Amino acid sequence: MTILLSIIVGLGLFFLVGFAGRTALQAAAPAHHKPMFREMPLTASFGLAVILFYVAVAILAPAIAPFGEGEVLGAQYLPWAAPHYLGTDKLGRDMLTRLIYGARNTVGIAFATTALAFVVGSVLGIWAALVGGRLDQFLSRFVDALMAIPALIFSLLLLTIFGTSVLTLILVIAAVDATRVYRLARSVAQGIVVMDYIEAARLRGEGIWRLIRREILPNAMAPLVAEFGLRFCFVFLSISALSFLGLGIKPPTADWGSMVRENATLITFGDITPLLPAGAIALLTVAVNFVVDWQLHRASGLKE
Amino acid sequence: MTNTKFPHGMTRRGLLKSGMAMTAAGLILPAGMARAQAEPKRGGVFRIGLGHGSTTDSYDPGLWEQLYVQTFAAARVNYLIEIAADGNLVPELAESWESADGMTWVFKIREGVSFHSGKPMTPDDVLASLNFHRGDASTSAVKPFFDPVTDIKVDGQNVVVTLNAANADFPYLMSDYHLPVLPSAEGKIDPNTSDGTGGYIVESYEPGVQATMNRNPNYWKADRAHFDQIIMLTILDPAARLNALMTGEVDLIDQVDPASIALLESRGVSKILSVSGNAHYVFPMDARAAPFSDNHVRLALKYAFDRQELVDKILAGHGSVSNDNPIGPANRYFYAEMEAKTYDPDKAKFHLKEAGMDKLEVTLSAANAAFSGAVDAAVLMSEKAAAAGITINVDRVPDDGYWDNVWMKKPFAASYWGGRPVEDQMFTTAYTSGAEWNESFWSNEAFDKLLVAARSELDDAKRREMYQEMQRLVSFEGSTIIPMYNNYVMAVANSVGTPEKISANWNLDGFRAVERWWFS
Amino acid sequence: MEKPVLLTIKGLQIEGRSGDAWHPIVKGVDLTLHKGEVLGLIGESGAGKSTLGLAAMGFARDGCRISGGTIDFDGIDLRTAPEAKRRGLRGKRIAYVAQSAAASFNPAHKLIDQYCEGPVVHGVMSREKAEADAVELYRRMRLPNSEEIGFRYPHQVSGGQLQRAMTAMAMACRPDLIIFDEPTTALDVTTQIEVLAAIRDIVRQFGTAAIYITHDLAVVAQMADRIKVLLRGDEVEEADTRSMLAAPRQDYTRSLWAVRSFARAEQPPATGTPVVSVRNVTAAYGAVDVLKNVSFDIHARRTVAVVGESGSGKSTTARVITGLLPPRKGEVLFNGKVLPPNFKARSREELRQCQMIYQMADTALNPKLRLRELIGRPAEMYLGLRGKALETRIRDLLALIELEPDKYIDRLPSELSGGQKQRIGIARALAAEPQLIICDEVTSALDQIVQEGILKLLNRLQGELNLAYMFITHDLATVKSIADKVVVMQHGAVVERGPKAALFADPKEDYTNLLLSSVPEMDPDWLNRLLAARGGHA
Amino acid sequence: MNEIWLMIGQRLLLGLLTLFIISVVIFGATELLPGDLARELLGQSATEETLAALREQLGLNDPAPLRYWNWLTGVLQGDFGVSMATKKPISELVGARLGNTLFLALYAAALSVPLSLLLGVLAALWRNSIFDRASNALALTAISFPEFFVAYILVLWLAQTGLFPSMVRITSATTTGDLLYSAFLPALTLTLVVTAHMMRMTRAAIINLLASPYIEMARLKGLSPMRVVLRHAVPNALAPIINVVALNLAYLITGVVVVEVVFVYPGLGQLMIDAVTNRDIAVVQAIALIFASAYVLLNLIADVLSTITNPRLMHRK
Repeated sequence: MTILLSIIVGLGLFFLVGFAGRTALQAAAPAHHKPMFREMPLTASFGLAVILFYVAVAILAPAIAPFGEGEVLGAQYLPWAAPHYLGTDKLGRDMLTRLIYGARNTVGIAFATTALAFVVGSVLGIWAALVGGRLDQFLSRFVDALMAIPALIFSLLLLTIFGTSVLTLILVIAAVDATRVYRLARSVAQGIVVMDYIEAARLRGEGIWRLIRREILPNAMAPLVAEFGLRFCFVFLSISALSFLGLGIKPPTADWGSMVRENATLITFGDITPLLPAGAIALLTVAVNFVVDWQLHRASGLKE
Repeated sequence: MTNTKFPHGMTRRGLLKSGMAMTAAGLILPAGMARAQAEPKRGGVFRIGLGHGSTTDSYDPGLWEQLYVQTFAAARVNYLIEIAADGNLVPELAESWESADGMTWVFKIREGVSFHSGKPMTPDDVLASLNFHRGDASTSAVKPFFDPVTDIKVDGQNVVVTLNAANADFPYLMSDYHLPVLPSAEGKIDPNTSDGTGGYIVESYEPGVQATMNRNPNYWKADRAHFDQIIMLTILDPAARLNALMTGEVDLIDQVDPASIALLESRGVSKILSVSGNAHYVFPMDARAAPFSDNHVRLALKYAFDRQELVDKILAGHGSVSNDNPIGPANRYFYAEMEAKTYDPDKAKFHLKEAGMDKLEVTLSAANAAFSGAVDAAVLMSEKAAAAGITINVDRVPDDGYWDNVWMKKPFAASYWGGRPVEDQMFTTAYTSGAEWNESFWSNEAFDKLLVAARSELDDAKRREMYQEMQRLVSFEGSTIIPMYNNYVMAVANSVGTPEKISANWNLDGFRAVERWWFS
Repeated sequence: MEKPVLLTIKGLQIEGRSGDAWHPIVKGVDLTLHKGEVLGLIGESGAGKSTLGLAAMGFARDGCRISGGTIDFDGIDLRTAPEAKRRGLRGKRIAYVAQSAAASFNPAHKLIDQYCEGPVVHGVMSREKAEADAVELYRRMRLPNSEEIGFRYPHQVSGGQLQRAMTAMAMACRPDLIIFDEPTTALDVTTQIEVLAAIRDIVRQFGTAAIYITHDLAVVAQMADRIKVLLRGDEVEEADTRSMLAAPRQDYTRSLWAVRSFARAEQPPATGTPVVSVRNVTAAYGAVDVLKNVSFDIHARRTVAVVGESGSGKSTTARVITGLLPPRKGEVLFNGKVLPPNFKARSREELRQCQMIYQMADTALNPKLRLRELIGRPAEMYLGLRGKALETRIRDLLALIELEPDKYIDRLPSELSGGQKQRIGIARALAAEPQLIICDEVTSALDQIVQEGILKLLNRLQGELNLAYMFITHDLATVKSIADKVVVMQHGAVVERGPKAALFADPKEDYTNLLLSSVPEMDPDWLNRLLAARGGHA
Repeated sequence: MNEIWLMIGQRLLLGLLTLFIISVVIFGATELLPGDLARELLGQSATEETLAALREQLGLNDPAPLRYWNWLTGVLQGDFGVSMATKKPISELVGARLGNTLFLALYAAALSVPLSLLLGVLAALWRNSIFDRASNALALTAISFPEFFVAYILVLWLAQTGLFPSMVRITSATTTGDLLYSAFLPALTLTLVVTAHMMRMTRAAIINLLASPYIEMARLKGLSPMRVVLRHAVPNALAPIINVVALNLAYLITGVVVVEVVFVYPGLGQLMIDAVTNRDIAVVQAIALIFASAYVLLNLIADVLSTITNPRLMHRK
């Protein structure tokens, strides 16, 4: 019964947010973009609205959070009541505040990590596809080897060796992710490098960097963006899995992945506290992928 | 996850497996909480789920270092001497022991005891078992115990150990879990044997996974080893352990996550056993270098956080506040009346000013490998210290390699000590100048002198005075923050019966739950 | 005697979606088809002929919808009939033959499996019977090895044979109506004749009605009883084939008839050092020689047409000249100087001098770059133009190819028509200010009227900019229009070469003759005469 | 056919190269880890003297390249050596665990592959329908929860209610039937984790083909939508589908540490973490090579299958 009710409420919210998001975006968009938003499916407007909400929360975190990020305010596991609307965590910090700051840290880190993985992975992948031959063989064998090592264990080795500052965390997860991006970028680019316009650019005497940046990358964006959507979300999961192994983001920084881990045991007793950060991740994942799907659909539609 | 340094020694173990296990020691009920139990009953399969155990575990007693192998051993083997639940030494394979001068110790070996193989246990087996840990080529963790031992020999039914100096506490050493009596051939034991004189015979063992043992039908102790079969499982994930207990997959788990204790109790399917001992969590500061070389800085930090909050939040109340005192309430000479330190930012500020500063910034390195909740404890301290003008930057370091790279290498870090029944051992190991595990590198001449004097002091009252003075010195001049004593927290199925008094010496009733407990 | 009516379409309107707006593709067309009759639908791209053809099956592609009118097939209203009923008609009573058989056969299944699927699914005949029937139809379609060809996969069969196999497949249920959608457009001329003959014969044998869609007037003249001309979704006129050819009533129709008016004036023989000289070039992919001892020269202000069917080596020759495929033997001279065989070894100046225009403007223009960058990049790169100078140059180039600079400079290729895209390809080549432009089938993908414009433009530019052209094509009409000299290639070797007029008037080689005679002519009897002349069928 | 054997041969050689690179990377990484086996075995109680004795006994005092060389020559002779920590032959140590890991992977694959293919095909068939969107959103939600969290929720719903056991115990007496029952929750967890990816890729691969002329041709032959998708789209979408399935199978073998820990499942992942923890390099190497071999082999099988199912590669002109 509760499940049914929450599904109904959820669907209702979905439509509400979707419609409201679409209307607001249409109103706010510059004139030449209006049509794009007008024909936007409900899923996409929902996704976009959620993403914008997250971004707003992330940017405004210090302004809207009722308390300080690491502030210990009282007893642990207080119930949901004012002034702690979502209760407190195991150290007596305000759960709502942690969630809000978590948006800032988690989304920021995930974005930085994914962006880095994509820059490195796609440039190398396209480069390999473009140049081919021994360079391609060398890079591909090396990436194959890295991919054959389980990601979690590989991250664990690297983090243990290099320490667990946020920077190394970003670098390590990005390095592991970049191998996946490399493979995708390479196979996509292999389809593009045979096009006449690439031949024309080569014959013109263009350099490698220009070929990658101006001729291939823009045309490889659609599948890369789709992958970006998923990879972006996998970063939260990586952080969460690493904190399962005792690595991850340093305290008192709030981060959803670690928050899920910290409170995970409670779900064993049916306490929904750990669902809050997990739900925040899931909502963002779904939202990001709704938007990505929409963009992909648009890209493929324009091609026809 | 534990790892001894000395008998009843500090236990520790750096590694990610402790992170996986999210260890949490804690305690709710006072030691030996009274419980009307029927007489022990024979029978049943006792299934234990422990947050310890690794595929690299082995039968080699020189390498035993955590709760799984320790408990596994207690089921299979016997020692010369047992520490009873009340902390007193009682005979096990040694019927009696005596020494005239504290240098030559004579252990009378029990007769009529057989190994699982049927071979009778003899003093020669005892000799070989002890000798395994002696000598340059020995790879035993307790090799240093035997440094003062000049000779061990068999004399009829006796084993005679000669030391190079008097040591009244030597029998305590012989109760150490590294020193089981194993069958020998030609003067040597096979360190990889599963054989022993204990109450259970190994049926199968997969290191890091499970062990199955059946009751030894010829066990020489009539009133022990009540279960028909014991199954020991390694369940590293705390939630998985809880689930295993709640779904009836196991009857006993250790290291209950403090956050879940109340929830678990409310389920009513199991009961919490919380045993207070002398185990304590510590934050040593390197006294050799600034800023910790100044005792005012150390005192400022000691007043700058809320001890009760740590007990409440890190241990969920399963422990008690410590006044920077490594000697616990279970010790004979515990100084309970010592002036208590409470959270007092003003006092902290005062001491800072005395040290010539108006604010202080330090980095505290912590990993949950040090103790479960170490990182959270550091965060809580950091939060409270801010009010005193002290900035504590919490540096969460990897669990893996913690004891190699951080402990005694970083100036301010988290650490953990198991309790010990004898004050002298605690102080000697970790607080005398130059001691190998003096983790704070604290050096105090008065303390060192007192410690030596107390060892030979026979007047109990004077001795008490001396030990209490030492406790005061460590507390108010020492370089170690000791916020709390942690209980051993276990959860058992309602059907499990325990003696009235559960040993505070080590976890799981001194590892002996396997032979002391029963199904009621 | 009037045969009974099979298909009646009245006031048909079809719309296509772009974004969330619907725009008309077919604007109220009427059509009547009698049993056993072949109707030719002709028009340029965008005329709506394929859409109309599919609508005759009650089918609209994704993104299209039938928004008005009626489609009555033998008493069944295809607009209102339930989908299941329409599905029951498709493949059984109305069949379809697609433009590219290579793309329209499923690569994963054998021909005969695909043949049998229709009859079996529609319950017309058993699998065994269908297989036997397939062999029979393959034989009638004059497919070689008709017994076993069905057991091959599509990629193992040549294009002309696939097109016949597809026609056989369409015939499988002996439908009342077949829609032929440009069935020979993708084929070489010599192959096209075989397929045309086979299609015509089988349609007549079974008395099947057909709608034959094409943009090629000469082809439709051979196939259709009546012709309907479409322009942008509207009917221009309809008449029986002979009267339509003899006396088209509308201006538009007449303009279609007159496309081949442009012809380049005869040029005096060129003298001096040729711009490019191909000398005894032999080139190979792997171990297989694909070019054998090819030689020819191209002079400034002259156009050399390299003619041949697919696989003849014409494009490979271009790859050797551009340096993409270093030859195994022989060399390429540029203004008398030997060029490095690999383009990577060529200087920027050498690269600049030789530019290329591709057949498919769609794949030759980076779809993500705006015209400004597409055209501006060579000027920026080779001539070092920046800022204002570059902007001026881009605008000049756009003006040169007759596109309004203000309107087009910031467009993406996808916002252009096919002819406009090809003009951008030309502008990009011109931006480098080259001496030689290699045109690789630059007009094959375009409508005839658009082709005309491109050819005129190229001709004008040649005079103004002193260019040498190498014109690779399989289309002899194009050769007639623009070439000064013709090089005929087959199987990687030069078969014949000479001045255009001489070669067309008096071909010396059999192959050249075959090639020339295979070009369809606008005479309904041409195919009959040709087949008769060649002794039976092809 | 010969070409396939040639391809297999080439790929196996490349696979060996990959394995070699991995062994170097793993060896290097474990060398860089702080601490060593002797210290891990003895724990903090070790004195320098004891450590030295143990290091000597374990052969840890040799320079790293020499130890790598000894290991490599051993492996080349088919001897993976003994675990330095337990002195047991690695084959024995790893054997049973490998069996367990493969069982769980196969179990999860048997649940997830048919499920995700079915969902993917249906989503493609009914694209943009409610079913499509709902399955897509559900799949995304499932993969956005951490694995251990999915596991806990399943335990809460399915184990605490007594339907399935919350942990797996494998003894010599365990029958396959028992195991299928007791390993259901871990297999289900993994299924939830991998299904989304496979489903999305299947759907995408099929939809990608729906614009092909031969699909339009099939529709114009009057075939039902189901037949169009199953008979005309799916066979041509097999290559990408096979590849994504292979990738996920590799994950099921190599990436399930967390699930092993939560369900106390004695698999290779946990063994590898233990070995890394204890710096037992020979074991780490052996498992890394097993994982890598699984990855290489699965990719190889995927490529061979893609080739076999593609007539253009199987039946040359």
